[in-house]
Amino acid sequence: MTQEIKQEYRVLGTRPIRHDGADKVTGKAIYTADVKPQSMASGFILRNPHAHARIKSIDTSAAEAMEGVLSVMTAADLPDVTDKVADLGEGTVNLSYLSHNILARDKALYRGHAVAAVAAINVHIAEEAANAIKVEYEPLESVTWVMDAMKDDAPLLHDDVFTKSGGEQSEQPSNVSVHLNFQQGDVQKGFEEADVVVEREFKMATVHQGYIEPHAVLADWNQDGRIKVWASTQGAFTCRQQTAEVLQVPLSHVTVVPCEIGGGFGGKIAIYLEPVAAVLSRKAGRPVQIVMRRNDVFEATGPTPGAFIRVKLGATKDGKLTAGEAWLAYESGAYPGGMLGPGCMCVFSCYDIPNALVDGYEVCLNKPHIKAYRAPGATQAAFACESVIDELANELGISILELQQKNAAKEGTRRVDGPVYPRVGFVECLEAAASSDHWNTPLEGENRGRGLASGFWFGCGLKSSVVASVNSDGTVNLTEGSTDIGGTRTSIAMQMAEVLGLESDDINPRVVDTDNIGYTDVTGGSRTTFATGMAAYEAGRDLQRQMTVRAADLWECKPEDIQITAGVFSANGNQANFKELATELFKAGEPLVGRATVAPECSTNGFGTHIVDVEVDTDTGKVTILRYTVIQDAGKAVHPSYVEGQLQGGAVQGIGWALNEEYFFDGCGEMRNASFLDYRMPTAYDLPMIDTIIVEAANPDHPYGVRGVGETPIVPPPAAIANAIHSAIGVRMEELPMSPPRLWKAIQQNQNGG
Amino acid sequence: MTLVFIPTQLRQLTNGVEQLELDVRNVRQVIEQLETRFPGIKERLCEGDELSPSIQVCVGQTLSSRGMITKVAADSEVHFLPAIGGG
Amino acid sequence: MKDFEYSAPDDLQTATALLAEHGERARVLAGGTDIIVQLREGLCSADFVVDVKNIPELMALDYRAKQGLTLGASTSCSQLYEHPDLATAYPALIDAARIIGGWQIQTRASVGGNLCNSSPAADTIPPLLVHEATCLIQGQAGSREIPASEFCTGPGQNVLQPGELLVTLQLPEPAANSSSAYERFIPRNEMDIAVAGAASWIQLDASGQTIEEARIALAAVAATPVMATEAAESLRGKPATAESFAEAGELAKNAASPISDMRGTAEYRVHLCSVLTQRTLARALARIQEAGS
Amino acid sequence: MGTKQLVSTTINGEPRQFICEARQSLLEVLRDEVGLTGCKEGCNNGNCGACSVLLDGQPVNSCLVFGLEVDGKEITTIEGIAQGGEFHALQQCFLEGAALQCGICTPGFIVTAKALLDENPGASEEEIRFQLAGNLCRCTGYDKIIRAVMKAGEQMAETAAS
Repeated sequence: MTQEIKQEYRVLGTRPIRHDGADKVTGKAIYTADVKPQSMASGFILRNPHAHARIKSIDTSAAEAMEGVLSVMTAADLPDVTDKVADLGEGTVNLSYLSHNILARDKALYRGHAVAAVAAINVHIAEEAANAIKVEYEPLESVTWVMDAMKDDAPLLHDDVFTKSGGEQSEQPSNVSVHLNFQQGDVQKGFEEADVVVEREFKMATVHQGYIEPHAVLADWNQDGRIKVWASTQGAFTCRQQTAEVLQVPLSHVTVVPCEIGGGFGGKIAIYLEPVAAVLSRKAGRPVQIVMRRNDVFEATGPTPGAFIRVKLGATKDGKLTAGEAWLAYESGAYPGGMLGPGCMCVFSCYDIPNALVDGYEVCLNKPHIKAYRAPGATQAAFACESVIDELANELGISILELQQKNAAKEGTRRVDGPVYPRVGFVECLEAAASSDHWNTPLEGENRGRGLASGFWFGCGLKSSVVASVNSDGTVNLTEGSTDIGGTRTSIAMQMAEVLGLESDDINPRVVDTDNIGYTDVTGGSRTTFATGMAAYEAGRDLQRQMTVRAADLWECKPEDIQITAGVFSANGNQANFKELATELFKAGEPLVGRATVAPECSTNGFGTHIVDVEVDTDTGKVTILRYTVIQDAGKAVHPSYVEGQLQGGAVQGIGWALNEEYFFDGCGEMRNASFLDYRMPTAYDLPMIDTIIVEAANPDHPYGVRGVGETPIVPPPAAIANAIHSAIGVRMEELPMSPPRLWKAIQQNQNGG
Repeated sequence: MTLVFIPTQLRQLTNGVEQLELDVRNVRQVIEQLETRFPGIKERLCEGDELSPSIQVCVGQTLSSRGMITKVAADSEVHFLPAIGGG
Repeated sequence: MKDFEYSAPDDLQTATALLAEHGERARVLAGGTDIIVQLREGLCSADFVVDVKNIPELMALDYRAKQGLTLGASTSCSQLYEHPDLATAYPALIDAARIIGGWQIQTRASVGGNLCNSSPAADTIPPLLVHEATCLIQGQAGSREIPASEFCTGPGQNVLQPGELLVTLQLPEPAANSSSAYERFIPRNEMDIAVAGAASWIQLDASGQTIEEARIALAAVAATPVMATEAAESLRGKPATAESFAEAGELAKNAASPISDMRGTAEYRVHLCSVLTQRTLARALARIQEAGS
Repeated sequence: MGTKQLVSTTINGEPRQFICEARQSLLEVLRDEVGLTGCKEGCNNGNCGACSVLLDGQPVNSCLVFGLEVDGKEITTIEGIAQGGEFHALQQCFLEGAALQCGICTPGFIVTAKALLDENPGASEEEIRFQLAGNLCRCTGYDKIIRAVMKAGEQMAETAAS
């Protein structure tokens, strides 16, 4: 179901078959691990087995001596890069942390931290050789829970990390790398005005992005010093920059070929393998491929932060929020640099709260370095805030939907971190929820309950480049730099087709390597259909401008006399659609090539509301999802099927996060469930169909009103499900995941009045 | 005049002043004028002569990637926010 | 993974000879769904792998009323549940075969392999126990038979000596008026290892009201799958009612001595013994009643 | 280094021979020796189904089969699903139903779903969800995949009937 935007479109809103579809359903699509040049060698990485350890010595001689081994490396083979901070568009990265994470130097900071690597004629020999490398460790005390890592006596990960608080730095080194604080209005006064105040504390386990394709790379370091890298990356240019910076070579010496990518969700922006494969290749004199093992993907990449959050909200009898207070502690893993900022900015982002205080801490501990995961930091914050909103609604005796409608953020609402929202679609989402079939269908049966929760993600713009080459028949080859993870070739091509009056199929979109297109930021931040789509629109307008000038000669009129309506050019009796005019112009004169670069500097502000029905097996604590509806403002939904796909996929990742997914550490800081067997992502048999309602509140910052949609859908599910569990059995879950053992325990305590 | 919002954590430098109006054309002028009024505030917002990489400047609803040279209109708001990345 | 020699003999003699020759350094390959993962992850190693899927005896699937089931140790779970008669004769075993891994696992994994892997959480072992399966073991010296209940000796450990091979499992024809069921608890609905599992078999008297005999076996709550004898005996002569089942469920907890790990706490597992025992008893009863009606 | 052995098999209807080491999985052999990279490595221990192929018509995780085991057997991979220049109904329905996003799990789903629909084109949503539980997808939430398989089943039933 789609609530229609006023303006009529010819291509936008239709559901053409994606351009790369045929390759992907026939097994022809080439992912990084599928690129296998004849001379290729295989790499394998040796990883640290301790949660925290000093590396005293590494002896690679036995590995080097083995038959079939071509090269061996350690961190000593990487340049010692300084603390320079590189801007990756989507956030920044400290290069020394990046380098030390790729190969540990003096200290290994988490189990799975890479310490050495081998290239051999096949992966089995590389593995045997890696296991023959002798590493002498001095195990150190470790810490894997954020609140423990904040204690004064906690094992210190870095003696050169200090607490940065508003640009000021602590005297003593600390695991706490960042302290943030936002205040708006007078919180104390706000709570005094409240008739009802609810305060709760929440714990959240570390979770992983869980993309099905493991990290993979093929690197070829030529004798001339030029490096070609085939990568599974969300951003070829970001990958190129990180690789070049870590290896200290000029950007022009590195070419990154973005292969088809098997999922990313934020976890394939930072690099892990590229410099290692490159150096192994330089030493071996041939291309080297590394494919990460699944357990290494869990133990050494991603994940997204475990957290502790306390939220306090106050409201008047008539349901108006008067004050909010939040205290957040987010882990950043082995190095500083995590998701605290967005967590703090999102915790109250759905509501108009006149008086608010947010206090946040980012903490290093012995886990892999935290990475973005779909609306990074927002899901944790929403779990806390939306659970308290639900409690508040219960106290006030009104429905959570009504409470949200009374306080929903809208155009002009000032967020606690300061900025004021432009036109946003949250109110429309809540209206759509209120009038949805799901919300209006009574739920019957024992131990069943309905929950609702909302969520927000900024969505960003950043930089994109496209080039449009017109063929002699008026079809267009569209060259772009945005890796296509979920059908963006098509959603971008459709925007060009719309402006030019062509069909989606008339456009031939190609994602090319870093030598063949202008700089383009990552496929992430919900930006690709929005920003690269905007570039495609602008490139189309560029073509129309050029064609107008040349049509003026053809039609013996002034360029400004030529009208373009629905892609059709017309002037003093002459008329030609794009194909006709392009064919005509091709016969005489220069070929037509359009181009555009954009850098929209705005958030696309995506709001969503989820409704879920659950049934709880009170004997076992197991939750079954009976029905699920995702409502989200997409701005103009370019390709509704793929918008629905984003909504459904994000919701199901959120369901997994809510119910079963977690990093399970034993007492020694060892992850005990680093496999798809025990890290329990939902299977098809765990779920119902996921219904979607697309709200279309046009984005004022895009020519077609498009908003980013990819991230918001993961934000509401854990809270929505917690609220549903509460309505089913009266038990408030304050810890994620709400796994059967945990829920069963809570049920027991509830029964014992505990 | 441009309305400049002081980040909460810098308000001890401004004696609690939360926002103030400045006559400025770009972010560099914002920071220079803040520094003359509230000495020490620049080093909290900048690394050398550039904005700190952990900070993103927001003018009205625009999250600028242009740092110090970001233009600010007379009627606009200026905020200094934590830099964020998405998935 | 370290390389090894591979052989797929088509008769028992050759197989047992190879196993005897390579002793501790040899591994048997049936469906491979456990052994290949263990070799790859270095949990075990081998210089010689004997693929036993070409040996007729190990691929047997022979059910005759009155005589019971002869199940080749390498016969896959999917062959088992695709057999027309077995769901009525040995429902607990079919319940288990249907839920091991996913479909791609079930087409390869075998009940014999599941037994030889000797995981405490093995889904097919409790059904083998309640159906009183016997293991036929072949060594070079000769063969021996032992009850399935005595096969496992600890996590990943069993009575097989180097050079010995599990050939078939013999399941007696089930008594009249009896049925069984297996259920495990997992957080997902598929693709999981049992947090706890229970198989129950009951036989009713002619009246169809009273329990004559019962057997209950549990998975993932001790070092090996275990019989809950006390619980089973409590049912003898009792009415087949929820009350009797609840009492048996409580007693089943006494058979459990679980550990806490990433799949569940000891406390939770003990609790699940009662839940799953009651549910499988009720299901077995329902199956008898369906057959009767 | 391991000694290699010759294996004779039939892949997608054509007789194929390859040599491999005992430790090489069918997945490795198909991708590295035979050059069929359509089956993907997602976990390499049988938990994701991305490497699913049909072995004598039955779905298996090719990462849990040794290359040497398939001597004399028939293998169908994603590359063998489309026939005579035509998409299989499943492939058409996956495309029309937008039942893929990143596409890495798609070959495994299509291969496994084919085995299911060949047996039972009328499979219910419940049956399809159960039989496909061994195939993980992280992008789609499964909704569109299940619908595509149901639609393909209907089409196959119709073609069979006509």
